[in-house]
Amino acid sequence: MIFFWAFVIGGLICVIGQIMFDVFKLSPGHTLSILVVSGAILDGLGLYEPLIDFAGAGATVPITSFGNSLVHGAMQEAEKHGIIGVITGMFEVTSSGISAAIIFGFIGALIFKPKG
Amino acid sequence: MLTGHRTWIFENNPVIISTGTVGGPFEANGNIPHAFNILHDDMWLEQASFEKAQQMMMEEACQYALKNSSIQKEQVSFFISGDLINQITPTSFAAKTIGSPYFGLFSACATSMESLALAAFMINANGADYILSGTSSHNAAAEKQFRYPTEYGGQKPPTAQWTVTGAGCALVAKTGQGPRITSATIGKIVDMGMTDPFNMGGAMAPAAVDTIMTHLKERKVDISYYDLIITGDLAHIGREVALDLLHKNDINIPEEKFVDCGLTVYREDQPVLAGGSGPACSAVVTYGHFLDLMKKGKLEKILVVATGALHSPLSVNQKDPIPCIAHAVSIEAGSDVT
Amino acid sequence: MKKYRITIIYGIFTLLVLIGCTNEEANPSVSQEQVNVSQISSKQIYDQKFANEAKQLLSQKENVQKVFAVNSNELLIIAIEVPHHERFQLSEINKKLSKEMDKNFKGDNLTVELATDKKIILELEELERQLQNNTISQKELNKKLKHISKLLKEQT
Amino acid sequence: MADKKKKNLPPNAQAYQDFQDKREVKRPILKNCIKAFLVGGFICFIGQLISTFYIYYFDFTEQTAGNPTTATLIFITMLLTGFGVYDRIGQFAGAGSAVPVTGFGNAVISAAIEHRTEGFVLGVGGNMFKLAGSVILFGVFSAFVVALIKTIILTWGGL
Repeated sequence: MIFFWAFVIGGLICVIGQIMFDVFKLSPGHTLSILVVSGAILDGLGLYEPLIDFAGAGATVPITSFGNSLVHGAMQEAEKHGIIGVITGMFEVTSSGISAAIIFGFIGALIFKPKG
Repeated sequence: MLTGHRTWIFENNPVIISTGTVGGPFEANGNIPHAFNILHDDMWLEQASFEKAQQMMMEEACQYALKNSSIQKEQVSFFISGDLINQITPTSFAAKTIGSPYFGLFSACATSMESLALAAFMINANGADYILSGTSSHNAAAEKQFRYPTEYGGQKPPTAQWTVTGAGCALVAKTGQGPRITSATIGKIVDMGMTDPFNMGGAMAPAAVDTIMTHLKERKVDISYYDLIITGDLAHIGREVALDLLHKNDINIPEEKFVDCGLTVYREDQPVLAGGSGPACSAVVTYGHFLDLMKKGKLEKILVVATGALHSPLSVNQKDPIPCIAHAVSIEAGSDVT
Repeated sequence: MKKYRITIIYGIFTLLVLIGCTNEEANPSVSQEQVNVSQISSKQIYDQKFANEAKQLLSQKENVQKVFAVNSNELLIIAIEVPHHERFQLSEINKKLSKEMDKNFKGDNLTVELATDKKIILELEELERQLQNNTISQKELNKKLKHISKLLKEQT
Repeated sequence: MADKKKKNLPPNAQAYQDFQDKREVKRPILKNCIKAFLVGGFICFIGQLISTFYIYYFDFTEQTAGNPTTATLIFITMLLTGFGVYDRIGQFAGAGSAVPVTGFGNAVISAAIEHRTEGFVLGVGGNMFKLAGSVILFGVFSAFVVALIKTIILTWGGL
């Protein structure tokens, strides 16, 4: 069941991205930035977490979850340390995507050549 | 000799005595593999970077142009060339290898005809004996320069074009056997406010039409004077738009006489979207394919209109429109002239 | 679809009743003959009274599909599974039931944890099976439960 | 925005743009959306598989399994990018391969591989985030604003 919904919800988020590409003619950079911001706002409204519960990877794999987990990290620290935690806790939860991208990016640069 | 406002008539008939063309793997699979002197099956040409590979191709094209004639490297008066990459460094390094005095040009994809026009003008005015006029481009290097890293999975719209990997070079001389350069019209910047860098054909079409119309008017010839009007890299969309614009301006050119290098160089089933582009596109197709047809007697008079979109990644990001240009050079078969 | 769901619910229900019954049977004996159960390590296995009580309570809720529970003297961990379409309200359900359980076991000097996580479900399922088969010592059970509660705290 | 810009253009340019628009090959939006749905859904499906794998065989809960899943997906992306497959998938799937976290990984990895010829410090280091940087910037800043507002409401809102 979760697999089915992961497919559907994940696919639908991608369709939103595709519509931004094709209908509004946004560049990938703009599209992804907008999606990340909407993920953060949805989490601020408390709507993203239920979506993750429902669709699993369908909601955690799209880039929108990046905004969501940034807010989560910030909120977690804010509960402990107040306002200052908003800044210090930002990467508490979501470091994995960025660190994996950096590490594998560098390894990729070491072993691969662009194919053209 | 200047006629009209911006057309040169070359009464001394500069001759293209030889040409050299180099292509990459994608071109080898294309529509006109016979047009190339050498086809590489490796995008890197065993160099350390795509830019060096492009430099290598430029050098090879010049070497083939010299080899196909009996001219020695030392006899070449000038090397006129340019490309798309940052401050045209691949061309400049190639110029270092060639060793001739060097004019570096930037006219994006119109560089090929701009350099040919300038070469013809210098020869015509007795300013030089032999001039190497060429240009090069490399698909991956251009992608990196203008768009995204080559391995980035961005989706290109159907209006996007595929930069040709290759280099084309013509050796222009005062006398000799070969097609003659009879006239040239230098283009003006035409800016229709188009901003989409993935639709260059649509942006460049008005520039091509402007140059073609000016050329016909100033040279006082009818469109039927030419066997073929060859545009540089308008591709599908640009070609259709240009054709419609010409018809709208009462220049009734039959569709089959209006060809585009960007559509000639690749097969229809290759994944090039709207068609080919890049400085090398008009250079290799004109020098390798159409001049060959001319030598075989299948063509008499052609007008090559190389179109260029003179934007940079910076200007696109700053939301500036794409300034476009087109340079036209007429080439006529001339075995009777020595 | 509906038919399918009904069979699942029915199946789960009978399963629960079965499990409940077997535990019920075991329960009175446990209080008297604990030695019998924990022969493996000469230490005693905890009475699963709390766990069974929680199970009984929760299995009556209509939005609980499956329930697993294991307890030690100071710790009771419950894991529930809800029908998929109710997962949108997962955190609310979790909160509500947690409160209910807290209230229920107030006087028992017990830390009650309720989870909906798949991992906790898996772990508890395994523990229950081991308890049933008497293949776990008290020390191990304590360790396992502590580990599960640590896993639970990792999530926000 | 595009319309506003059009108004500042001379009339002949406006006329030309309308003229050109009619001839421009339209993007096959429906087809692209279906492709994006299928590929994007498939990537999320794979993500769910990986995350289930981590839940069953390692000490990860549903929530903590997200991190190793992301890392695994990006590792797979590195291989696909390095072997020159991901850009083909991207041309086919569009947003379907750009929106999942694999697209983020691809943006970083492709830039890193591409600029290797310029050296590891200024080339790879300096250009790694030239595409993905905006995602991090806007993600972090919007999260900051959202978390700030939420904290203020929670602290002073009397909740």
